[in-house]
Amino acid sequence: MAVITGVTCPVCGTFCDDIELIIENNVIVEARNACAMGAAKFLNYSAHRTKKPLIRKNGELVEVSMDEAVEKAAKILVDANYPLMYGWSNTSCEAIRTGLELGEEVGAVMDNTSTVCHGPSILSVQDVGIPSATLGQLRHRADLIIYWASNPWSAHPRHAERYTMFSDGRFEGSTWKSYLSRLRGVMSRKKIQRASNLVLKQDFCFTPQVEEGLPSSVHQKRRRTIVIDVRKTRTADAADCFFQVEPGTDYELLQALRVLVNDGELDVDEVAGIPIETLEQLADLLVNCKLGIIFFGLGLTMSKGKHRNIDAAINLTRDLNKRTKFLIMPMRGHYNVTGVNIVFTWQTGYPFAVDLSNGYPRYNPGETSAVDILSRDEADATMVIASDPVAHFPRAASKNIAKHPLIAIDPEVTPTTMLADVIIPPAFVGIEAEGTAYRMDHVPLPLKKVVEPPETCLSDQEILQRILQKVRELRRDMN
Amino acid sequence: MTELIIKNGFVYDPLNRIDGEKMDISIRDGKIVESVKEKANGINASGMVVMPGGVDIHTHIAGGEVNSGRLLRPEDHVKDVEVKTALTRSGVGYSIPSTFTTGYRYSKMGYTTLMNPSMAPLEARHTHEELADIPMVDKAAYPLLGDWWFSLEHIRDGLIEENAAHIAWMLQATRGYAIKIVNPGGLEAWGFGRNVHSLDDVVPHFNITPREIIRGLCKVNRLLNLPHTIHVHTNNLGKPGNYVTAIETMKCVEDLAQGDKPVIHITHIQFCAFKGSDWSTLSSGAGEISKYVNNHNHVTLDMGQVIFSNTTTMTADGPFQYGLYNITGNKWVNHDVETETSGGIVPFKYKRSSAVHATQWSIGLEIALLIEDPWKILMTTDHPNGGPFTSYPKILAWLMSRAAREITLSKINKRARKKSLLPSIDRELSLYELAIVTRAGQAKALGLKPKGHLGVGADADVAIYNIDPQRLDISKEYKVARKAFKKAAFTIKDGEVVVKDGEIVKPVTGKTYWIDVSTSMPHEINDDIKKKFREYWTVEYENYPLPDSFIHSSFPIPVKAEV
Amino acid sequence: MPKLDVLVLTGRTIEQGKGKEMGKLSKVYLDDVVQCNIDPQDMKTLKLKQNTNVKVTTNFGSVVLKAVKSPRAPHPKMIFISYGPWASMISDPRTNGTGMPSLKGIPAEIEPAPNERVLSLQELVNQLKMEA
Amino acid sequence: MIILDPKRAFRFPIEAKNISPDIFAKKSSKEIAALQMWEGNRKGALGDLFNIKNDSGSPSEEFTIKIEGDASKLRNIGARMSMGHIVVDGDAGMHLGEDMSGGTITVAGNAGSWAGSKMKGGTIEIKGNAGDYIGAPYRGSTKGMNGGKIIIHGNAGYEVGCFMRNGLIQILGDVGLFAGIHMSNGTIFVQGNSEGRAGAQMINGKIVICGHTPVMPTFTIDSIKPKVKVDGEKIEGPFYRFIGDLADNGNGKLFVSKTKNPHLSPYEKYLE
Repeated sequence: MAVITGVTCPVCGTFCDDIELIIENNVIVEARNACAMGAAKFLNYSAHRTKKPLIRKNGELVEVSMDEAVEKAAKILVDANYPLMYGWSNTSCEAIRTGLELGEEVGAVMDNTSTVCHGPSILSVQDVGIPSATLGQLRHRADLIIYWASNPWSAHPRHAERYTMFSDGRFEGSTWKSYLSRLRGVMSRKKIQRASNLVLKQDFCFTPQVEEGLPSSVHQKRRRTIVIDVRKTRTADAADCFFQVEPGTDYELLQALRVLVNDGELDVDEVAGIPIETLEQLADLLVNCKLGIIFFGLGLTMSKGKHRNIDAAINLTRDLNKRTKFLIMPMRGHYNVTGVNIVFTWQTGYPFAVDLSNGYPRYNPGETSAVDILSRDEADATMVIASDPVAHFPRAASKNIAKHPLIAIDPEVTPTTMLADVIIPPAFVGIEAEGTAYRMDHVPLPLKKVVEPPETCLSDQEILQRILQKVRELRRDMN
Repeated sequence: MTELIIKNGFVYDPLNRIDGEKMDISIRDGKIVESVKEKANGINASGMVVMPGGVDIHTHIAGGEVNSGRLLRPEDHVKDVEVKTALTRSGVGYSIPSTFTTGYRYSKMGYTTLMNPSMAPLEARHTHEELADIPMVDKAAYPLLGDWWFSLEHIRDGLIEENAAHIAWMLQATRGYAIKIVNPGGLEAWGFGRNVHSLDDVVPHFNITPREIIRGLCKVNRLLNLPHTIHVHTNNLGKPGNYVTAIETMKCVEDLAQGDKPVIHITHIQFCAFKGSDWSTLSSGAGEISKYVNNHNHVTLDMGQVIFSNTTTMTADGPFQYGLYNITGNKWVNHDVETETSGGIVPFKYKRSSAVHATQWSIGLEIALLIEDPWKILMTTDHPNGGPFTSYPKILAWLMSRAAREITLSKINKRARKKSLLPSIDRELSLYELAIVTRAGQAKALGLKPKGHLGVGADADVAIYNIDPQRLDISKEYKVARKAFKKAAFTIKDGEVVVKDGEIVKPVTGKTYWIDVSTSMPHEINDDIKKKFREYWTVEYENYPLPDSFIHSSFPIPVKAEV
Repeated sequence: MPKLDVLVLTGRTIEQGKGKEMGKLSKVYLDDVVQCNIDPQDMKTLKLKQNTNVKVTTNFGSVVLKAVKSPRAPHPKMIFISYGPWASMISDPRTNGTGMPSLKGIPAEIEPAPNERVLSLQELVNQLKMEA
Repeated sequence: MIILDPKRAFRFPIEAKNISPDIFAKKSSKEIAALQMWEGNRKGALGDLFNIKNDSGSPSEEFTIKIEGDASKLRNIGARMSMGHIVVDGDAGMHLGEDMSGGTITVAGNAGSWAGSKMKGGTIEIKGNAGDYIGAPYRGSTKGMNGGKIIIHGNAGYEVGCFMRNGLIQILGDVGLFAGIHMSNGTIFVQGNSEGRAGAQMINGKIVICGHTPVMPTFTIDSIKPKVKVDGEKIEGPFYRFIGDLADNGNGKLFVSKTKNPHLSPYEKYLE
């Protein structure tokens, strides 16, 4: 039995690095400190995996040698007129660097999963910039935390514990105790509700407390947390205060708040379903904190307004810096989606949707982004690595993937690999292969190798290196 | 064993006091040697200038802030692209070039060593990943340590030796080269949106002043025997009247100097040489700064020259960048780093028509020309803050030619022109002096022994320019010289020809230098850092230091400390 | 059959997050991503019982899901589906020049589908292949 | 007149910035055929993709290029052009007339997104619908359309006139979200309906919407005008005149038809 400490968790953008793994006979038997998602990965990652390269022959996937799979993949890429190489956010920066070299060699469009998560955030950062910080800065100093259209309780389970409401910093402490007392209140209300349902033999719907203005807890001299979302998430339950926004009106709300924090007036009585008087109180709260932070999620980037929601949110943050210190940060999903933006940027100048087909990097999301290219049926081959677009892209885009040759570099069985013509299963990065990845706040950390991969599985980087080598050979032969 | 001989060039090697002598340079296995065999490959450099490879003491080329700058500015990249060739990778250029393009473009100008001056220790891994993707040059990075909580607390408590040991650990952990100090105390204050405004302002919550921080780290630097001095970006940078702060900063370590050895490097001095009480009364503090530096030997400077261009400003000085955002309304990135530092980015356009910008342009050149000893003032733009490094040849032209200065002077803002000291300055730098401000002086200030000269044993990093000093009067024909400096006839890196006629002919990777300090007290530091680690940072102790295997072509320079 | 106009929200749940790490073939994942979370009042309007099938139709396709009473109610006329292959069948591919399709707040019609079956993952993938 | 007749249907994006009167005018047919065109990741020549016919019209006629057939995969047609005409028989691809400073482009069918982006002068007329970001700047830039005229007979997508600085965009049909976002000058005239958020974050300039539209809460009502002037022409109202975007200290003018927008009548109380 071995105990390995300081392991980084290759799941979400919180990228906790304090995991302790207990390993017996090359198997992880316990994952201490990990959240439900992290533990699920460390303990089950291997349950449904593919171990040997597969190629589709006569409609059936058959096992082949690594060399044959690599050659087939290289051939598909060399033959393609407008190949798309997509994914990248669940692998190491080292693999991404090699991937970009391969993409350049074959004249591919390189896109990563930020195209369907925080791509819009990047577009607005390119318009207005972003005042931000590393997470520790917020742990030490933030006295006002806003989760806007993000739900860390479900998507980043240890975010609050490590960096915000339940963390202890130099200048601000954990608000764990006040949360517990509030929780007791909620529990007893729920008990009453359940009891009354039993008695009345009907579903008694729990209506939200419509309070006059904001609850007093948000005015206390301690760290406070506000959740703004279209539905009452689990994170909202834990917060001091929750604002429910009518779906698709975040943009109006953000712009209205900008007017209010600048002491302006509005002609309307309510915005996004919230009365102006309440919004004025919220604006006061924002202006009067010592250091505020907005953590925003896909509820802003995927809904009506997309990047302009972020434009307004960042501009609100900029406005607030005239009055106090205020910062903003996207809640990045995959453990290395920040890293893939970073590596793409240092090599090509652009963070995602990079079209290398003309021999130099070109960038224009909407034109050079995966979903658009696929929906227009322009790609004639796709390579997917460390991602599962078929599960997450709209049907119209996935159809193009299904129509043309598809290479999948993925250890897991996914809807994407189910459609693939070539499958090369790699070692799991961060468990069976090492590397580097970036936390959501741009802090780079090592991915560790804690167990040996199956003999037939190379790392993503090695597989890409082999394909690159093969591509260069095929190119030479052609000339 | 590879040999190469550069024949009949006019050699400018100021560290060896060679001033335009016609001579051969022999190279074997990447080093300069006494002589080589007759059949060695030869480069005919007759009618050309031969210099050591260029060294840049302060250029933002890699890491978190540089890359955030890249991400911020697609509109900057789109106008300047590099197409993939059989030898080189593609990329984008202008003010913040992508990594490969950065290496190629420096190399094409005859540069071979670059110092990345700003590295948040927590994000050192990022800086080194990018450095690995910058080909053609040797490089190193300076960790930001002036607002590190350990520094603030140790120095406040008078624990200089303890701090020295901790910084030795930090240099190893981050694979750093020198102690970088940016707006000391101001960055910690910026954590809550505040700043410090003089050397004696107290840093909120820490009960220490910028003066104490600078002096403390200067002492630490000496205790550690680091090859470079402390590398300081002063308080009040970019504010009218700040030349006083710059002089006070130099003064505050005067008594720590021993002999003629510098103990402080003030970087991008142009940005700290503003006289006047506000922007409307802004004038040059170059006279005062130069006077001080001419009378003192404990300080080196670099220019931070401004170029009239659309560039991207980036520093660890968060409050300064916030100020710049307020002035311009431009897009603004802020990035505060827990326990250590901050950072900011704002795109900026220096316009000839602006009195302030034109005055800044003048200040940089004034200082470079008024300081008599070229070893004290090195040529930089603080790339990309004053302008992109690709404009270095322009600056050389201004330095070597009064005529070149006059042409630009005639095009700038009238008010700035009237106030400029440049018309009163006749000095024109010689090729020998240019070699000092672009390589010899830079390497000397860095304490980088194998660089900046062509003596036996030096690294065979050589730049050959198509300038015939016997035929060309660089003062009059500065345009020809400018063109020659833009595209080196040859760049030789570690004994190999990597650039010919301004084009890459052989892509190579460079070394990464870092300072490996041996101290006598490593154990206690680790315990102290370990104890406070979880309290200060949000990463685990064991994930913080970079393993040597992570560093691309790692090249430690061993140093023995006095603690 | 009663019908209702709703907005579709897609998103992450902890079960989906866990499930995707256990594998896309795991029960935890497959159970979660075929659920359609509906406001209890809307369930009544539609005369839906827990775990009966519903059909959700948008301009971009339709899919059969399992109706469950939302634990995060009230959110009248909003349904919630976890990210996954089923939600993708009805999402809006238009990016309006941003690269990002519209995955939250898609107008849809929802109706009980007691006689229709929730497709298996393989069937869903086959359907895509056929359409291509 | 040079006529380009596609040799086949295209399916990969084609970089067509060389199709411009400024470039063609100085060249022989042979030289035109040799002009570089990228199709996907393959470098080729214009002559590989098109039959080129030289139909010498009257010598007085301005230089004209006509594309016969579907050009929807052709990007950057007429980029940087300063004179002459381009006529597209069918649909045109993205970035039509990008950065143009003069001349005219006429499209019989639809045009893709970014038509007239960075435009400084000249006229683009699109008979069908247009995509998103019409007259917009490149990513990260605030330099949107700065002159010239874009006329769209059908509907237009999102972010029309984004960061617009000058010129006129006229849409005879409907417009998507965020028309005139971040605009600082110029005019956007919409005869149909707007999906909403017109003038969001605008600093200055004029937007006229004759159909139905929601109005951002960060606009304040200023007056009711019987008519409004667009490009020298008087458009009959009445119009509510709003000022915004207040969040950006904007002084933009948003004219919205009174009769088509009864939901805005509560604003009238502020005018009494």
